[in-house]
Amino acid sequence: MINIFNYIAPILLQAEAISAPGIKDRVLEGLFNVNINNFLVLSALLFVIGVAGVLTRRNVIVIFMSIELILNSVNINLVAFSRYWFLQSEGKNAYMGEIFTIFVIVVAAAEAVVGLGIVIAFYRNKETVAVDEIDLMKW
Amino acid sequence: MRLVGLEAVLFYLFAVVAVLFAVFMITARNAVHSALLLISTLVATAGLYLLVNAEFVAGVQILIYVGGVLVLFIFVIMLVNVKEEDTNMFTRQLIVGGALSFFLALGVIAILLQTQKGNFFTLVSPSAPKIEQVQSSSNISPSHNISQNTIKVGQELYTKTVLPFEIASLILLVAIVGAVHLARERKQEKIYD
Amino acid sequence: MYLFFLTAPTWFSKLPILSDRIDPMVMDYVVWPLVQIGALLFVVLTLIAYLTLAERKISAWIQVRIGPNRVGPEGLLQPLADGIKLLLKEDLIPLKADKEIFVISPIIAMVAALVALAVIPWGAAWGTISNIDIGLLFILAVSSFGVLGIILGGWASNSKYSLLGALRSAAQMVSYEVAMGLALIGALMFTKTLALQDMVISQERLQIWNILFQPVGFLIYLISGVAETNRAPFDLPEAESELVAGYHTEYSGFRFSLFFIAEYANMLIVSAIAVTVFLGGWYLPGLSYLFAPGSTLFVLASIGVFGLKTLALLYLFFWLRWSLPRYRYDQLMELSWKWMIPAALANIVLTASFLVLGQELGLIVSQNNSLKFSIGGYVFLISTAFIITVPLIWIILGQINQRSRDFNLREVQPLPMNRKVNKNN
Amino acid sequence: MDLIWLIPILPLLGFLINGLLARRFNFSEKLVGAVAVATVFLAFVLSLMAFVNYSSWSKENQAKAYISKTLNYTWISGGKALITPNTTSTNPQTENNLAELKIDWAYQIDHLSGLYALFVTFVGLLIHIFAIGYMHSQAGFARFFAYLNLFMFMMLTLILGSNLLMTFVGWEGVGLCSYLLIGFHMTRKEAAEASKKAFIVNRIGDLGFILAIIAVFSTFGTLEYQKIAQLAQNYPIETLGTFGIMSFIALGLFIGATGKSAQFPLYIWLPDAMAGPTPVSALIHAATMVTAGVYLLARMNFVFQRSLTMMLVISIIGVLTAFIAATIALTQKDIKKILAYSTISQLGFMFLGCGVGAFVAGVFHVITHAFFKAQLFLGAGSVIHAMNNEQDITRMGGLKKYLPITHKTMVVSWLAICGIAPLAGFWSKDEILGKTFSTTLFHPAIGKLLWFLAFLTAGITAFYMTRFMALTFWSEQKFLGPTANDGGDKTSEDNEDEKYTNIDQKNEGGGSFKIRAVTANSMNVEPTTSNMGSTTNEVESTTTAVGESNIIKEPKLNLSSPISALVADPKESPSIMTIPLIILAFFASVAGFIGLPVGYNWIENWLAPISNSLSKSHVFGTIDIVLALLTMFWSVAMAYAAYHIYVKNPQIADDLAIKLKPFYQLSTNKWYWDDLLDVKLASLINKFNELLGEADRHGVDAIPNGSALITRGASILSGSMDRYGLDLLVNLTGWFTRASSVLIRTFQTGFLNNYALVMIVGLILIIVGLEYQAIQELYTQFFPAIPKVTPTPTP
Repeated sequence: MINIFNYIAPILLQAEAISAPGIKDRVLEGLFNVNINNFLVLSALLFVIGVAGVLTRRNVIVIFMSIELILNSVNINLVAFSRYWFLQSEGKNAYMGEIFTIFVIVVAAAEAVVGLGIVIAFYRNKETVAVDEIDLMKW
Repeated sequence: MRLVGLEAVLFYLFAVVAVLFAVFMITARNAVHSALLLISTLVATAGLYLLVNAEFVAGVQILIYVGGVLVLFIFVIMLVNVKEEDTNMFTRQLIVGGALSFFLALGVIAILLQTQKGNFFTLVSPSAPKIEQVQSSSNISPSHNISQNTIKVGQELYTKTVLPFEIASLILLVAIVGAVHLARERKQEKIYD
Repeated sequence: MYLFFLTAPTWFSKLPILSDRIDPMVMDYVVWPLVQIGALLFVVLTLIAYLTLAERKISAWIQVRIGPNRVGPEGLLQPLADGIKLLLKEDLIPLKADKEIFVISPIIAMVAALVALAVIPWGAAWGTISNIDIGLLFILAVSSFGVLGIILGGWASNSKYSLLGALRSAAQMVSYEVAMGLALIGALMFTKTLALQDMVISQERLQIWNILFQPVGFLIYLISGVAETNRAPFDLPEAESELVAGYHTEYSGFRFSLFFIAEYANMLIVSAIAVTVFLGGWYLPGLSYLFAPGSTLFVLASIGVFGLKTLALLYLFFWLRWSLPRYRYDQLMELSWKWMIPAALANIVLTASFLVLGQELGLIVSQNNSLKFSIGGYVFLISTAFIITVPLIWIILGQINQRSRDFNLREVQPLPMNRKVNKNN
Repeated sequence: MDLIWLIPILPLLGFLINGLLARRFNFSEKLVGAVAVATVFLAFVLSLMAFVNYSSWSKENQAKAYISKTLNYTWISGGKALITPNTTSTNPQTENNLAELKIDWAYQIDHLSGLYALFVTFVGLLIHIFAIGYMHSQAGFARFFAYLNLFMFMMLTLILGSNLLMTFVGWEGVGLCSYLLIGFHMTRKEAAEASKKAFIVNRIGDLGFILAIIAVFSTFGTLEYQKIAQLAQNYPIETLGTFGIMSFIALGLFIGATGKSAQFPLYIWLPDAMAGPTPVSALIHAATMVTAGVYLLARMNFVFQRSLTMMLVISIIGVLTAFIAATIALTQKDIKKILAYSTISQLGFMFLGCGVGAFVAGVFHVITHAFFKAQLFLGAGSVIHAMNNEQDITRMGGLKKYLPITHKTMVVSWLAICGIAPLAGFWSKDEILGKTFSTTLFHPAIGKLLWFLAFLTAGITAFYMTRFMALTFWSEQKFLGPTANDGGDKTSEDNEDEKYTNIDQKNEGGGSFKIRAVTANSMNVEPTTSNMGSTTNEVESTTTAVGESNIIKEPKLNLSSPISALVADPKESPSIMTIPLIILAFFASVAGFIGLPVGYNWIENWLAPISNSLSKSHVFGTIDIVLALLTMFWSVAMAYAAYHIYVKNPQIADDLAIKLKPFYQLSTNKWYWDDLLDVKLASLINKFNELLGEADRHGVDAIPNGSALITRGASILSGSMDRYGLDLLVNLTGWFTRASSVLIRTFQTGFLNNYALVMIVGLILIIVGLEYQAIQELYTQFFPAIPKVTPTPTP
């Protein structure tokens, strides 16, 4: 494995300065030492943004997009853990996360297709896609 | 798993783009703008996948989401042709929903902070392993040092997870049939039947 | 991250101006790719400019005219004149247009087209910029961005012709992308890799072009490729006689030229992929006898071979455009879903069966993610492809489309009078 | 060789294509035929390849069976089960008498199944080709081929399955296909009934098979053939008269085989099964499916050889079946029924062979029989085809000049089945006879007796087959030839007259005479001919008429359908039908050479690993040659007698029939076995039912009547309680529900986001509940002033 960015990175971040044991530099290095937690936080943020979209938007299509965003945040977790596990277990079962991601993408596509079909069928009848006008199922 | 140097920079770049555009997405007035912003988020995510060596998933992500799902979204938006939502972009539970989302975010991040205590933004101890040294590679022929990610994913996909794979294909088939049935007009049905 | 740029050739890194000042690593991974990219962009953009001229000339010859011959000798400066005209034209944005998207969509289309150029194996060794693990997937993914540019451009113009063109384009491209991807899978079974340079190398190792194993796949790919680039006879998104100019009706000046360049670049990419996957890429039997493999001359010759093959396919594009009438929209959809996709699926199944059968018979050996054929293996695979696969797929298509109204030229049965369509629904 | 799983799967593919797509997409006949034939052809090629590969492989691997690794998965995995093995067995699978119920779906090839698969696919291929011509332009063409392909799949699963349960699946599957194909013309009543009969009779046998499978598992703890073969060696041989577990298993398997292979008590379905189209009869009811019983016997021979009792039973049943069926075949008139009884008889021979321990001879006879009997059936099909679906041989005759190829090829098979020297039937039949004569399993006298009955049967076989050939091909022509084709122009009155005159004539005299009646549309005879065939049978069983006379009482004088007259313009069948005939005839003549008793006996060597036969020590000697010659001369004599009677002097037949009236009637009425089942047994059951009914009406009914009286009284009482007591409760409940719904329904807003909101609230509650301490700690980190509520540390 030849990591070209590892080569360029010291140039970019002025490697000599970092390797000196100053506290400020060590904080900087810690910040630029991305591990699994950073991925988890990113995923959590995207998840919550997606939830907010589902809770607040009126347009059904945008709600669908928010759901896609939620699924995507899950995918980030899966892929990150796949890589994490690859390094922990020396390659054993390391690709299950990525494979599961592919399945999630497939299911998301299927869900979008059916959902949009419903939206079109609904629009044909009521000429709206606003979610608070779709309340025929209430008492 | 450590991303250092330029990889870390790229991680923050992609992460900020993803989060920022996601926020824009749920606040955009126009649905087409939302779709375009979602595409940006998804592409940034694909970049994240590349950073953790999941090339195949990154390719699939772009191919399926951008090439398929989001085109479909835009297609439907154009088809239903909704006018811009001038006043009522949000539902009447905007405040409650926003607050709840905020609490959810707090809760999730609190858990993360607690369970992964000490792993965030900590100082790297001087004894931590240094950045790997790059080895000279000018003599290696190109076909031998490219990533094997696709091959590995393919092998695992078609050996260990054959059954889920088949089930996924079945789900797709069902979705196709369902979508055709849903989106077809009565008139069309009458003509073709 | 794995390495995906190819290293610089020795003659480049030993150039006296560079070798003294720059680290060899930086030379390999920063300077040399930039040089390559610059050269590629220059060549491709020039080529595209002259392709417009070529198209006009070819159309003129096909229609027994002379073609542009006023600007420069034999009209050779015509592209330059066109370019200047487009640059100097007034840049219009319609009042009701969605401004941001209107501006950004030609850029998306153009960038998508140019990014895909990066992974195409233009030649052997240093003739290629990069060779990435997911090469073919990358091309398909990036070209799906091009669709986005067209759709958004059509929508943002806020004109009904543009919107119709965009809608047509969306449906057409999504449909033909499926057929395109499926058509390539048969060839992938032989190359056993997605990396484009490795595909060419595998064909070189087997000393054969994949088209001999995959005649059906090649045909489907070519047809889908023509449709994917919105060229005649599939140019419904920009049909002049129906939609004025389709999705770029409202565009003018430089933005219009971006769309224009994107279209021609897409043609170039489709041709180049067809050449890479089916026609052996830069591999030509006997080339390695003329020049020592790896030498500078060999690389230059390989680039030339690749270019010639690509230009031949581009000529085919022009030829098709000026020979065939445009499809009707429902015919277009039918062609994709009822002809191309079933044929591609059948091709996959048959190819896989024959490969397995060949391995069982001992004619093919699969090891280390590559195939080895005996002489019998070549004969077996080629003969099954032409003798069994082609007729069988023809029969299957015939059966599927037995009731189709348009393609087998049957009498259209009018709907009976008493079956009125209820207009209320 | 790993591709053997494809051998069954390919026909399945053909079945799916033809069965699912053909009608939807209006496949042409050519395409349907091509799909069906191509799949079977590929299966045949694969069988051949596997056979060749296996023969070299087995030499290096101690003749073990080869299980395909490609398609091999655990089909049934049922955990541990308690079994009862004998104490001496050392079964590694069983600890504490527990065996794992694990059954794989795997295909295996060994010497026996390889051979079987080869000839099944080969004969099947030829019959598929023949059927394209035979079924031409009939309704349900695609359905027919789909069924045939399904049958091939099931048969090959039966053969190639690696365990008893897979064989059972194939066993049931071929039964199903047999049912479907017999009832192919399901709009015809007798076809439907025949199919039901076949299915139900087979069920009786299958019950035995199931019991045997259960017994095998509870004894050995496995169903894999290879393991059973090893384990069975540990059991002692159960001598004559004893009946242990081995005998029980053998009995069950044998009952199964009896049903499928149409042996003595259960043979009644096979003649009726001839209602199906002729290629079906050839494929299923002559060549392949009915020999599945023999296959099972040979496959499980290691079990059968442990039980001498059952070996004797098998021998006796086999020879009885052979004899009875042969005698019945003597007097049948339907061309296909003769062949059906002949098949039963030959199957009896095979069982006899297996019964005396000569499993190889049995399998050998299966193969030779498959060729010549398939050929005979297809030839009969060709004749029927040429005669516009006429099946009564007494109305044929003289077909030799019309159907030269059919005739020549059938002569070959005729000689083969009669056991004339160099042809296939001779070698296999005489091997069985010889092995029977010199069997060492039983007392020598038993062997001699069995041999004598079989010897008699061989002669009778020659007689009835010669009669069949004579009446069909060589005797005087009994129908109107192509020159008398102007009958179509006649008026209907004429026709009626002629019809009645004909009937009068017939009623007047026995004896053979020529039918000259012509009806208006006799030229376009619909495929209602087995109508005729069955009516003749009906009449046969009730009439007391004598001789070979064609006394045909048409029950309905329907003007639109022809009654008895026959104008035929027999033409040789198209080459797609004759070529299989020729190929089969070729094999019918040479197939015997794989089992020469002297020199290199290939089949004996090939099957040696499968059956280490008990009578293996028998050496070919002078006595065998004498016996073989004796049998052959006896057959030739009987054949000549038949030729003399039916071709030279036709009236002798009638005289003989009158003189030997009791025997004749016994034969025409099929030894009254059907009648016994149909009439006697059925009426017995009916009487029993009536008896029960009487008892019910007078004795039992008093109880309900009395109780009804009590109930009515009680109901009046309880009704009043109900009305005033219970209703109040019910109303109260309703009122409460209505009241509460007003409150609860306000939650159901019908507003999508609201529901999502509630979901998120739940999610937050879960997070807070689960991670309460974590959040609290975090809180105290940021606001240290507030004291902790629970000081216990987190685990």
